[in-house]
Amino acid sequence: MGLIKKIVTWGRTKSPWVLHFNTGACNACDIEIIAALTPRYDLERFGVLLKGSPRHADVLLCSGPVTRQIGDRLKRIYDQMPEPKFVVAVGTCACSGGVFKGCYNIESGIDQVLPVAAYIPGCPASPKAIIDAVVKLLKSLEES
Amino acid sequence: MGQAIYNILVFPGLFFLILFGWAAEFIDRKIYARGQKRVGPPWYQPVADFIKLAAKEDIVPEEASATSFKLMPLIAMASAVTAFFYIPLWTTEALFSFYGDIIVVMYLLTIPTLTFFLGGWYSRSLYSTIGAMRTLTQLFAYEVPLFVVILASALLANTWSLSEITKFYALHPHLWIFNLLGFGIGIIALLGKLEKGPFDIPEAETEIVAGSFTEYGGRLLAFFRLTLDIEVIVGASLLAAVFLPFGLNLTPAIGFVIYIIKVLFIVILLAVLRTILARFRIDQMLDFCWRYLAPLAFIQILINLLVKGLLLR
Amino acid sequence: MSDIEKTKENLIQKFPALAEKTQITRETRIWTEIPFELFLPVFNYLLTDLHFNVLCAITGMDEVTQFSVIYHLAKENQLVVSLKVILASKEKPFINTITDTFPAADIYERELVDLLGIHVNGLKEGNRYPLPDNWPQGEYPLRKGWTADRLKKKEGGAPNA
Amino acid sequence: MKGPGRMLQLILESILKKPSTVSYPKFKEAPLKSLRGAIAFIPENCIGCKICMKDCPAGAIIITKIGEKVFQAEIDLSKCIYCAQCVDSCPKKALEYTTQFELAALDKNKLKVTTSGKLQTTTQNETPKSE
Amino acid sequence: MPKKVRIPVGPQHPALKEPVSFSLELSGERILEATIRLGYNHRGIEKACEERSYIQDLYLLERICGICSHSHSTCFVQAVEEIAKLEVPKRGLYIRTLIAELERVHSHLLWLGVAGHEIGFDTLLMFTWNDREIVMDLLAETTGNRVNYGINSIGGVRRDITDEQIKKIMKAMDTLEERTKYYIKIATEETTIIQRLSGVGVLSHDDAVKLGAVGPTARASSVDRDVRRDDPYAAYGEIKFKVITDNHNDVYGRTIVRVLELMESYNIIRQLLQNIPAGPIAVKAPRKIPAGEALSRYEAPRGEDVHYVKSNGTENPERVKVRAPTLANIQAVAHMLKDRYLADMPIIIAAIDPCFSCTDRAITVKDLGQKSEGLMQWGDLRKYSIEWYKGKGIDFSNLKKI
Ligand code: SF4
Ligand code: SF4
Ligand code: SF4
Ligand code: SF4
Ligand code: SF4
Ligand code: SF4
Ligand code: SF4
Ligand code: SF4
Repeated sequence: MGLIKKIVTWGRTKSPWVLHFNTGACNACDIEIIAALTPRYDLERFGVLLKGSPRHADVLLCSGPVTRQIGDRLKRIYDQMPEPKFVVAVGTCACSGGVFKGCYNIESGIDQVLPVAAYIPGCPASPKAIIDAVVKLLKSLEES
Repeated sequence: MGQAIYNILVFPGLFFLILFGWAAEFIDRKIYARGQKRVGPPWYQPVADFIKLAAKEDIVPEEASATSFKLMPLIAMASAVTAFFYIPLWTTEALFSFYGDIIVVMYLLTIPTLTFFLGGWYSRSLYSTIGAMRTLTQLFAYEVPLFVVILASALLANTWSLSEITKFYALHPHLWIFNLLGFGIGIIALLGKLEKGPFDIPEAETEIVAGSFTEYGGRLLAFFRLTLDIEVIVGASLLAAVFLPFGLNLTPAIGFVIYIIKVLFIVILLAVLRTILARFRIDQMLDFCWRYLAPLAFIQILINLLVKGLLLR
Repeated sequence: MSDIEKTKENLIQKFPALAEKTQITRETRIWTEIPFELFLPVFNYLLTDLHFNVLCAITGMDEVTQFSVIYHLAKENQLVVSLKVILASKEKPFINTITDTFPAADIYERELVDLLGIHVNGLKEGNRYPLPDNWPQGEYPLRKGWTADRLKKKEGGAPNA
Repeated sequence: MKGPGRMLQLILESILKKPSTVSYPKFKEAPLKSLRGAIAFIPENCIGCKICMKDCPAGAIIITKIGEKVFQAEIDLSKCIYCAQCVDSCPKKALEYTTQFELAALDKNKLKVTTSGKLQTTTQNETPKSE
Repeated sequence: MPKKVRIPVGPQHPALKEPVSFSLELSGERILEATIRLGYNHRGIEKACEERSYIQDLYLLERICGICSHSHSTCFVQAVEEIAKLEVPKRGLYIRTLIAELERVHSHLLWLGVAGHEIGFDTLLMFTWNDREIVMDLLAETTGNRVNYGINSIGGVRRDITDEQIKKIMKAMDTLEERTKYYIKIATEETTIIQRLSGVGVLSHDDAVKLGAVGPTARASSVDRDVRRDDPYAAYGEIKFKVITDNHNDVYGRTIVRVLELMESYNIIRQLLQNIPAGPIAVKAPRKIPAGEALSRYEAPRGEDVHYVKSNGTENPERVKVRAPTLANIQAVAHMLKDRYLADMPIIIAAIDPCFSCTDRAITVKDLGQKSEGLMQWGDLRKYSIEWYKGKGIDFSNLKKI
C-alpha cells in the first residue's frame, strides 16, 4: 500500500497540469504566467502543462482580485476540477486584492472564495517567482 | 498457449506497446520543445502523467450517458492494440495474419477515431460536440488518401495481407522506392489521424478547449492519452511495414533495432512537422485533402500499376 | 491666426452665448461649456461645419449641484474640443443618445447609465455595462458621496448573491 | 518565395543548439540590482512621520510606535505591490528595497513581516517553509 | 437559413487571456452573430481614484492593465502635469518616451506570439516570446520591474538611465532588428500562416472610421492616425518616424502593421538614445494639485488611450476618466466576427490585441439587425448538426445507436 501511495504521490508531483484563470487581473500577472511557459523559463521542465479544460487540470492558477462578476464562475470552474486540486494565487491582487483593495467591485483575494494552497506575492509575480512557488508547492506535496 | 498470452500481453504486445508509446510521446514532446528552444519535459513525463491521471477522481458529466462515456476509452485502446498484432514488425511475419488483414487493420485503426467522436458526442458539452464533429469531418478527409496509398503498395505486391506485402518487398528489395510519394501522403494522413498539429483541429485548444476530450478527466483521459500514444506506434509501424520494408530478413536483434529506428524516424518526422506548421482550418483541411492528397494518392496507384506492368514482367 | 483660434472664433460667432465659457488651454485643446438646450446645435455645428468627427470619449460627472457630461471630440486627430454639457435636472438627469452619428458612443453612454444613473434617451436595449447583472437598483457608484459600504449594507454582506 | 515550412531551418538548428532556458531554480544568478523586491525597514532611522503609510497605494505598511522614539513597521507582503513609493517618500531613508523576490508562501500569515527597533531585527530573507 | 446554435465563449476560455464572454450564434462552423458581454474585469478604478491621492492613483492607474501599463500612467501624469503647469525636464521626457517605445516593442512581440498561438502555431509564440525576454530584461534593468514599471512620477521620472544601459539598449536593438526582419520574412512567406490570416477579420476603411477603431487595427484599414505624430507628447515632437499603414484590411494587414511598427520603434529608440540631453529627470510636484482639468492622449501599442483628469485643489482628484484603446476597438470585433468560421474567432479577437481589464464593460453589438431565434435545446442541436453534416455528404445518424 505504501509503495502505491508513494508512486501516486510521485506522479502527482511530477505532472502538475495547470489551468489559468484571470479573475480580474490587470494582465501583467497573466502574461508573466505565459512567460513562465516560454523558452526562457519553460515550466514544462517540471511537467507543467497549460490546459484549457478544468477537467484536465490539477492546479488552478488565479490572477486578480476576483471581481464580483467572476466570483461564482470561479467557484464553478473549481467544482469541475477533479480531486485532488490546488489553487494558487498569483500576484498581490490574488493574495489580498493589492492596489484594488477597497474598490467597490472586487473581493479581496482568492481566499475569500476558494481555499488557496500557495500565495505568490509580486506585482506582477515574475516568472521566476512563479517557478519558485511551483517548486515549493510540489515539495510540500511530496512531504505530506 | 502460454507463448501466445506472453506475446499478446508482454512482448511484442501490450506491455511493449505501452512502453514504446510513452517513449515516443517523450521524444515527440522533447523534439517539439527543443525546436522551440526549450528544455522540454524530463524522460519520465509520460509515465508521471499517466500515473497522476489514473489516480485522479473520475467525473462523468451529469448530462452524459455514463456507460458509453466510460466505455469509449477502453474500446479505443482495445482496437488499437488488436490492430498492432496484424502488423509485421521486424520479421516478415506478424503475430497473426490472414489473407485480407490489411482491411481489418485499416478498420481497427478507424475505431479509435470513432470513439473520440462518440466520446465527445456523449459528453454532451458544446466544445466536445464541435470537437466530435470535427473529428468525424477530418476522418473523412484523410482516410481516403491513407487507404489509397496503402492499397497502392498492396497492389504492387499483389496481396491483401500485410505479412505478404513485407515478404514481397523482402524479395524485391528496391521496389519500395517507388512508394516514396505514398509514404509522404501516409505521413500527412497519419498526422490527421493522430490529430497532431497542423491537423489538431478537433482539439484546437484556442477554439474549442480540448475538443472531444474536454469533459474527460482522470482515469478515462489517461486511457485516451495512452490510446493516442499506442496509435502513434501502431500507425508508424504500419507505415514502416508498408513503405519502408527493408532490413527484415536479418537476425531478430538487428531487425528489432532497425524496426525501432524506423518507427522513431517517423515519430521524429511527425514532431518536426507539427513544430513548423500552423494549424489548418477545418475547411482548409478538407480542401487540402481532397484537392491535393487524394489525387496524389491516385497518382501513386498509377505509378504502381505502371511499375507492375513494366518491371515485373 | 492659428487653427485653434479660428475654431474658437467660429464657435463664438455662431453661438455668442459661449464667448465667456470658451477657453484655449494649450495649442490643441479647447474647452467650452453649454447648457443642455444648446447641445444639439453646437454638437452638429462642430461635427458638420468644423469637422470634429472623431469621438475620443464621453465623461460623465457628478458636480454635487449638477450633473455634467463632457464630449471629447477631435478633428483629424489634432484639435480636441471638450464640450461640457450641463444637464437640466439634478434629480432626473437625462441626455439624448448620439449613437446614430457615433455607433461607438454606445459603450460610453451605457457607462453613464450604470455608473452615474443618467438616463440616455434613445439608447437601444442591451446588456448592462460595466456593472454586473446582479447589481442592486439605484446604486450609482460614481456619484459623489457614494461608498462601497452602502452596497455591503444593502446586500447584507453577501458579495456574490 | 512563399511556401509552407519556412521555419524548418531555424527549428532544426535550435534542436541541435543549446536551449535558451535558464536552469532556475537549480542555479540562481544574482538578481539585477535595480529590481524592486521586498521592502526592508531600518528602525534606527525612522522618526514615525508615517508619510510612507499615507503614500502607499496598497496600504501594505503600518508604522506603530512601540516606545520612546522606537518604531515598528509591519509590511504585509501579500498586499505590497513593490512599487517602492514608500522608499521615495520616506524623508529619513528608513526604508529601502531589496532584490528579494522569492516570496511565495503556502501560509498567508507568514507573509506579514514585522520589523522593530531596539528589541531585535527580523528581516525576511528566509522565505517561510511549508507547513 | 436553418436554426442557429448559440455557443458561449468565455469568460474562461483558452482563447482569451482575460475574462470576457462572447455569445456566438453559429450555423455549423460559421458565426452568424456575436454578442459581447464585458465587465468581468470591472474593478471600479475610476471611483477608487477619487478616493485616493495623486501619488496612489499613479500606481493604481498603472495597473488598469499590465501590458501597456506605461501608457496609462504616462497619460495620467501628462494630464496632471498640464493642470499643475509643471515643466518636465527634457531628460525626463526622453526617458519616458524610451520606456514607452520599449513597451511597444514588448507588446507587439507579445501580440505576434499570441497570434501564432491562436492559429495553432506555438512555435512562433515560443520564438517571439524568447526574443521578448530581451526587452523585458532591458525594462527590468532600467525601471526595476518587468511589468508595471513604476517609472513615472508626477513631474518626471523616478530613475535615471546610465550610459552603460544606453549601450546595452543600443546593442539589444540591433539583435531585435535582425530577429524582426526574420519575422517579417516568415510572416510574408509561410503559407500556413498567410492562409489563416488573410481575408480574416475584414474591416473596411469606412467601417473602421465609423466604428471608431484605433491603433494598428485602424491603421491596417488605411486609417492614417497616430497620436504620436498628430498630437505630439513627451519627446515625440523631436523624433522622426513613419506612421505605418496598410490596406489589407484584415488580420494579415494588422500583422504587417505591427511588425513594421516594431522596426520604426527600434528607429525611435536609437534616435532617443543618441539625442538624450543631460540634466535633471524630474521636478518636484506639489501634493495638492490646483483646480483645473485636462485631457491627455497617448498612442498606446493598441491605439489611442485617453485620460481626463479634473482636480479641485486637494490631494485627491475630483474625477478621472479613462478611455482605453480596447474599448474603442471592441465594437469593431463584433463586426469582424460576423460571417466568419468559428476557427477564426480567436485570431480575430486576438488581432485587436484585446485587453479587457480596463474595458470591462458589457456591450451588446447587434449590427445584424435581426433577432436571434432563441437558444436551442440539446436534442435540437444534435439533430441540427447531423443535418448540417449530412449536407456536407457525411451521414452519421446511424452511429448514434452504438
Ligand atoms: S498583482 Fe499587480 S500585476 Fe498582478 S494582476 Fe494584480 S495589479 Fe496586476
Ligand atoms: S514630514 Fe515634516 S511635517 Fe510631516 S511629520 Fe515629518 S517633520 Fe512633520
Ligand atoms: S513598496 Fe509600495 S506597496 Fe509596498 S509598502 Fe512601499 S509603497 Fe506600499
Ligand atoms: S516615512 Fe520613513 S521615517 Fe516616516 S514613518 Fe515611514 S519609514 Fe518612518
Ligand atoms: S496564451 Fe493561449 S493558452 Fe494561454 S491563456 Fe492565452 S489563449 Fe489560452
Ligand atoms: S470601467 Fe475600467 S476604467 Fe472605468 S472604473 Fe471600471 S475598471 Fe476603471
Ligand atoms: S491596450 Fe491593453 S495593453 Fe494597452 S494599456 Fe490597455 S489594457 Fe494595457
Ligand atoms: S483595454 Fe487595453 S489598455 Fe485597457 S486595460 Fe485592457 S489591455 Fe489595458
